[in-house]
Amino acid sequence: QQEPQRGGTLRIAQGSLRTADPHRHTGDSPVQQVYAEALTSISHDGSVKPMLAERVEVSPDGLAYTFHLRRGVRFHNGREMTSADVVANVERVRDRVQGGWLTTAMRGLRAVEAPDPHTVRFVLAEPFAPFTNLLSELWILAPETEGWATTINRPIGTGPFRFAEYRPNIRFVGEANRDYWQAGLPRLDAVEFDIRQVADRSLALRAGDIHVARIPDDAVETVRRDPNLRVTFYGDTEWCAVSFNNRSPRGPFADLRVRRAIAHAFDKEAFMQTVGNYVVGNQMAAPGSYHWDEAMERADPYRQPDLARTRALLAEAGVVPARTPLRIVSWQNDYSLFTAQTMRGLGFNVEHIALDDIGMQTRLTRYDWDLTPVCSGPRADIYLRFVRLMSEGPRPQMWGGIQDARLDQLISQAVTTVDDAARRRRYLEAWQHVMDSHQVLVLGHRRSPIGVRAEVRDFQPGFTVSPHRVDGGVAYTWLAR
Amino acid sequence: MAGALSATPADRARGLGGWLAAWLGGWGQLGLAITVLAVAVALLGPALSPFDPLAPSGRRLQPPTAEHWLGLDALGRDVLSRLITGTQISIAVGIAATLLAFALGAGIGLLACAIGGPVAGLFLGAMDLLRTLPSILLALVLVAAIGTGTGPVTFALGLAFAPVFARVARAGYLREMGAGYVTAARGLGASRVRLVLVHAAPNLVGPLLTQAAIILPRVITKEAVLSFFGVGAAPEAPTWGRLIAEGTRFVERAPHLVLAPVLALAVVTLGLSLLGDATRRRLDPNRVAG
Amino acid sequence: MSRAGRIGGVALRQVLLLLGITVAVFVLLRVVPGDAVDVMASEGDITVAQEDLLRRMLGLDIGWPGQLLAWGSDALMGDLGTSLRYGQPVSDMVWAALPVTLGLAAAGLAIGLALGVALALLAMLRPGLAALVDALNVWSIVMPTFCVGLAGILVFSVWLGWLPSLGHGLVPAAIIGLDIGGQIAKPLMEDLRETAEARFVTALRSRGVRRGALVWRHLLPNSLTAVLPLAGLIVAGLVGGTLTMEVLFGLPGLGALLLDAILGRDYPVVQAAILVLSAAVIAANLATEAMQRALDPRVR
Amino acid sequence: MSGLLVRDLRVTLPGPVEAVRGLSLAVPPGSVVGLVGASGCGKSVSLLAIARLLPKRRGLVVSGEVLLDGRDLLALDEVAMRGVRGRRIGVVFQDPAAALDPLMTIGAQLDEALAANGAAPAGIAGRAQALLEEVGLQDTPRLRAAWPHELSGGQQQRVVIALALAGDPSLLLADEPTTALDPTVQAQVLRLLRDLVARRGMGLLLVSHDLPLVAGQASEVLVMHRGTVVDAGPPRAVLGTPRHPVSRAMVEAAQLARAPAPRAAPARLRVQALRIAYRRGTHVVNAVQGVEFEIAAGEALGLVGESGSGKSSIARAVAGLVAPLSGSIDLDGARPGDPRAWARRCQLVAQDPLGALNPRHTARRALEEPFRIHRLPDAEARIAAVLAEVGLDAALLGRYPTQLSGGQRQRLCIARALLLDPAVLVCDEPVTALDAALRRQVLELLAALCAQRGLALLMISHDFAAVRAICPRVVVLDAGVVIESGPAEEVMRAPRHARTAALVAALPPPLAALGNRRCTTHPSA
Ligand SMILES: Nc1ncnc2c1ncn2[C@@H]1O[C@H](COP(=O)(O)OP(=O)(O)OP(=O)(O)O)[C@@H](O)[C@H]1O
Ligand SMILES: Nc1ncnc2c1ncn2[C@@H]1O[C@H](COP(=O)(O)OP(=O)(O)OP(=O)(O)O)[C@@H](O)[C@H]1O
Ligand SMILES: [Mg+2]
Ligand SMILES: [Mg+2]
Repeated sequence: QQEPQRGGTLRIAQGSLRTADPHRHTGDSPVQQVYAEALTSISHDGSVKPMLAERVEVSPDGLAYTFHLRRGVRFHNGREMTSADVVANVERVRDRVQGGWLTTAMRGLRAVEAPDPHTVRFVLAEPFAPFTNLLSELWILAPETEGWATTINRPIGTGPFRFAEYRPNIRFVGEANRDYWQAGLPRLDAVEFDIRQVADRSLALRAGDIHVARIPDDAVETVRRDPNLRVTFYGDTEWCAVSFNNRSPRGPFADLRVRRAIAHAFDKEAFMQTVGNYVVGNQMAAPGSYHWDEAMERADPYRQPDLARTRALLAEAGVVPARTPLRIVSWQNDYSLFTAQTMRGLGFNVEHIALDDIGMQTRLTRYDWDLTPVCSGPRADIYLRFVRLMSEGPRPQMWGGIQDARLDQLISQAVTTVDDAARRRRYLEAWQHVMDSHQVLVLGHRRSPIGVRAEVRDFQPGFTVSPHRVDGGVAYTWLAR
Repeated sequence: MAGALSATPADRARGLGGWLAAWLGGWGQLGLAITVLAVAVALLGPALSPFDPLAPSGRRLQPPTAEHWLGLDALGRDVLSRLITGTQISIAVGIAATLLAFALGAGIGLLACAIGGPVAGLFLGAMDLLRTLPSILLALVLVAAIGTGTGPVTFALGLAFAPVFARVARAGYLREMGAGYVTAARGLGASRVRLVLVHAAPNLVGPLLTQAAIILPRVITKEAVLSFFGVGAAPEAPTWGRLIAEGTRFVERAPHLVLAPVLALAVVTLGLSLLGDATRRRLDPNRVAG
Repeated sequence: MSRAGRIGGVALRQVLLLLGITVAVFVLLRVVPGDAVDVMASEGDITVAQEDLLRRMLGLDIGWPGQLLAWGSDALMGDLGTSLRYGQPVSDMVWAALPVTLGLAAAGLAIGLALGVALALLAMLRPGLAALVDALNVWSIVMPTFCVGLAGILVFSVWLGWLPSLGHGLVPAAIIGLDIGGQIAKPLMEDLRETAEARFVTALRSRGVRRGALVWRHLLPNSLTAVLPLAGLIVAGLVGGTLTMEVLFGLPGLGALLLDAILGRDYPVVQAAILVLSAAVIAANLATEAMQRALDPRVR
Repeated sequence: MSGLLVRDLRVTLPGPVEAVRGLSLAVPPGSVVGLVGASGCGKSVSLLAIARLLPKRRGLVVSGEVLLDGRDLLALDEVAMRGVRGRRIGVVFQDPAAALDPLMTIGAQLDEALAANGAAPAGIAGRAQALLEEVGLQDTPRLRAAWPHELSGGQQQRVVIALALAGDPSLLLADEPTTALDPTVQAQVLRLLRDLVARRGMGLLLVSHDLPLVAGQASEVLVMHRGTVVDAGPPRAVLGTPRHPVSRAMVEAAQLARAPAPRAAPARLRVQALRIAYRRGTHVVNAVQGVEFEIAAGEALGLVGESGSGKSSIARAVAGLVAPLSGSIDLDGARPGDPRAWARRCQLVAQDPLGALNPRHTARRALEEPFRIHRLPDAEARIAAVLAEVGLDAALLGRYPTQLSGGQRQRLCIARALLLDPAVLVCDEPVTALDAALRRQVLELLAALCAQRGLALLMISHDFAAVRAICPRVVVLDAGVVIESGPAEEVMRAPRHARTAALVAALPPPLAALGNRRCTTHPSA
């Protein structure tokens, strides 16, 4: 074990930065975490840890959250952070900045108050389990930042790196904050995020132009073979599934027997192989994670493909595949091809419509299709996965536009449950309901690979794409020379 | 005065094949042979492929073996079968797009020239517009709107190349309209449309065909570019362009994926170019005039 | 007066063309399904209700004629608007990207012209080299630039380590140059060969004019006028080539900007980028025509 | 031996075409040797072979000896040849328009030619000026800045001669150096060449169809036939009293008949106050200004004038191909408004018959064209009748234009024009490009058509002899204005206008005069 060395600039190509204003983004700006910090932070294993707060107390009814702020945290302009600053940020997110993605989390917020300079109290209307988790993305900026009332262009945060240079779609440079509240950090002089749109990052990584990069799955093998490189993964997984059209199912595809038949036809192993870096599974939660259930996994009737069952079920439902049109709407990728090929193998009269990202999502809203294969990225909290299956959830079309009052109820119950174990049970119950009604068929989970050069030390990717957290990330990283 | 065509009766005596052979010359014959072979493969396509071009038939990225002559791709599909099947689609898309470009650029172009006035102005404006809009943009927009597939790709490529034909047609039109025999026909009382259709157009066939022979392989490659940007033909259609675009992802680990379609395209391009050169040499009115 | 009138006419035509392009792109983009809010929503977790709110805020809730009117009146005042996704002034983004693309295109064009002309001349003087011209021609047809670009990164950056893989224009310009050179060399060579047998060349030889002068002062200018009509194709190739190279080599040019904006349905950016790109293409076309006129007194 | 000596020159062109088969000739310094012969007999190829300018192609075989001052040119390499060309041998090419680089000003081309032949840079401008004046070009500063396409055919031809003389060659090979020139300029150029021959002792090999011209210039005439010289000697012997059948046929063909005296008849075509202008960029060229003439049925009217005087413009206007600025064209009360109707009344036979025929259409197709356009019946029968009239064999109908001789093509064009049964036929330079035999054939045909069909013929030419052969009346044009008109014989004999007088005076004497007069120099204006 080497002693950490100081200095140097880390060049990293991971994550994006859509706007300099941390409150304004809609959910895809992880780079900002290096200059803006929140009360909490998500650890590599997905657990919530206090960051700008020292500790948090939750009332037994799950309605009041009391944060005790860390002392001696200074903004980049040198001023010490107080609870008033936190309140100002919450109010900005709740009242001023419309459309930012945290507005959802703020919905159930009844009051926020600062009883003393180092305490902040949130009062909720009803229990909301992911609250501390979501606060990890409520970034605290100095309210004196220019553009506070409108749009911020040079944010003043508390992070290990100051906001130095930002060119949209090109790069972001953060310079070390020598007054950072975690003594001895950051170790680097600067981080330079390469946020260009580039086809394949692994080449730049191999050429030594970049230290850390999100790489395509195809490149994992080559990168592994290079002695100067290693491959690591985000803590959380993407879940891959095939959704049926649940809003207005067509033809025989409303029939449970037909859905079961199709589920039996999928070779999960082969499907996930075309995705890469996978584990097969049947749940939204990744195998081994807290919300995952082993018994449920073992009971999966679709673990192995069973074409005989498929045929029998189809025959039982009176479906003659050759005379049944089946429309697949998808992105353009290998697992979509696999899906279409599987359905063709059953003899269905397959029409496969492959579109670009937004084209596909828009097309799905027409609900004139039968099947769509999708993968969905890491989420800081399990609720953020479940919410998408709810009637009022975001992007409902990806999951076939489920409108299931029972499911809504199950999920709502889970998210308002204060006790961890009870909540876990309720989530599992909700998931069992999804599986029973064959709305969505999970095939497995994949992890996104990140290539890291050997001279980069103490770099561990986050649970999600965030590059900085209280117990790891770029603040800890150093370059060996 | 012993013009090139005076030799034809003797050649005709040797039958159509012999005549064509003599007409084309050595390189032209090679070009014709390659073209005919490509067309034959395209027509027989599915019958020739040893494996299902869409279904996996072995280990992913497997290099060439005795069973799979060109190896397997990233989904374990037989590359040779995909190449053969792709020949059909690629050549069909290539021909269709070239025809569309031809019809739009040359056909409508000549007609617009013949009618003249604001119609010609409108047409030229439309061609300028197409010339200025990057074809990739058009393809991106089309694909986002109606999805990938041979239809949108053909349409986008046809539109993209139409101005090339329009230019050749217009330059030829202007040249032909100044020719003595067009003036002579005018003196005989021929209408403008007749001048264009009977006198100018046939003389433009040569240059336009040459252009088409140049454009056709370019259309096929362009489809590769579109595929690379995710707006090529349907993902199920193993067009050469898609094969190249897909193969490029594995250029290091499995170079055979990209080499196979590129070489196939190169051979066909060469064939078309040889055929085009030979044909143009023969159709060039200046050369006929000795 | 009449000359000024003609120039005025040409200018008016180009302005109308730009106008046409703007409207065409506008309508095309609005016809395409999905808007910037869909993109944002797909990247994050905002609800359907929030989407509607965002649409209202960004002015996407009115129909496209209204949007066109709003955009047009702003554009007339010199305000190209704000990026829907980045919140930055569009003009800043476009101005920052323009030099990158222009530089790359200019370098590619220069290399291509030099290569094409040099090869064509050599092949005219040494018929044995015609095979080289043919090979380059086939290369430019069958090798898509993205494929060559990727191989270029592999060879020069990853294997040899001579050049950084991203952000430099050397290899991209060379690749574009190779592409353009291949397109020019063959027709130029053929025309040079034809011109070499023209009567006036025989006449020049009959006067004892030296070969160097013959080639540079007579053959080349005459053949260039024959190749100039290819310029349209070459310019189109340049646009496509720079786009591909920018994406592959991480060059922050107009092409990369445009592609990102299209995929992100960032309408103001797409519009401005297309406008600038079109203006550049129109300028290139005008320049070609001017060059033709300068070279060939007969078409003046 | 000094001068040019060619022995047994044989040239086989790729094809293979045996273009030259054993040509032998000598051009001693200070002499003019005329080379005559039917079109296609190998004159131009011989000249190119001597200067080693034939395009190098597979299949080209040149053998024999070409000795220039004792050195065999065929044995020299390209570099050595470059030293010979320009300084020792100058070449004037047949088609002057094609012999100039279209993208370079006249001045630049002259300067280059002078520099290539070792002129000192300081003296170039002066030399160029002098050369242009020597070949009779005026307004030289403007001319130096002009581009080839801006010059008239006559000017181009003179520039080409100036270029050939730039290197002070000791031998000049001149291929039809004066065909495009009107008589005045032709005489001037010939005088210049003779001066050079006399002053510098330059040898001149003069190729031409124009037998009177050759007779007037050459000290020796060679008659070429199918690639070899079949007759040679002083002009008086070879052309004055020809004995060889080839020479005799040629000389006979050069003798043209005289048109009958004009008769009084009512006018059919009436042209009044005709004005034609072209817009060239910003300025306007007034090509024709207030021209008037009339032609009666069965009458042939000759329209003569210097190059660029507006003859072709009038022809195009009469044929309805360009709209005049003002004035009227009236044919039995009809006017050229509707092109279809006018085409049936008035037909034009253009200057260049090869160009006027679509290279992709056979002779038959060309003749069917009028029937298709006007949807006329009985194509077969009418075509057969017209073919007989113009004296074309129906066996030629399957041929393409390039497979026909110049005379055949010209007659094909006339036949096509006649199929519409027009009242007026306009012929623009119908014989200038033809050799003596073809020229005579075509002229006889035109005369016969006037007589038999009652056609009103407007014949345009700067070949006075040809005009006089069939036109009872002529109109003389100068700078777009009619300067004289009247019976052809009268105008020729006693021109009233000074420019007409100059034109007539510049004509070479007819061959018939050879026996009576010694004619080394030409009577000058
Ligand atoms: N490049 C060529 N290739 C093949 N045949 C040729 C070529 N040039 C000339 N010929 C043929 O060679 C023969 C001699 O041609 P040449 O040009 O010398 O005739 P000419 O005597 O100059 O005729 P004219 O008086 O019409 O100029 C002709 O039969 C002609 O068709
Ligand atoms: N299309 C045109 N555009 C501009 N000027 C023209 C055009 N055609 C002819 N001219 C000019 O009009 C004048 C008369 O030309 P025209 O062709 O009638 O002369 P011509 O008497 O037939 O001469 P030639 O004997 O050389 O054929 C010339 O000055 C010529 O340059
Ligand atoms: Mg000749
Ligand atoms: Mg004329």
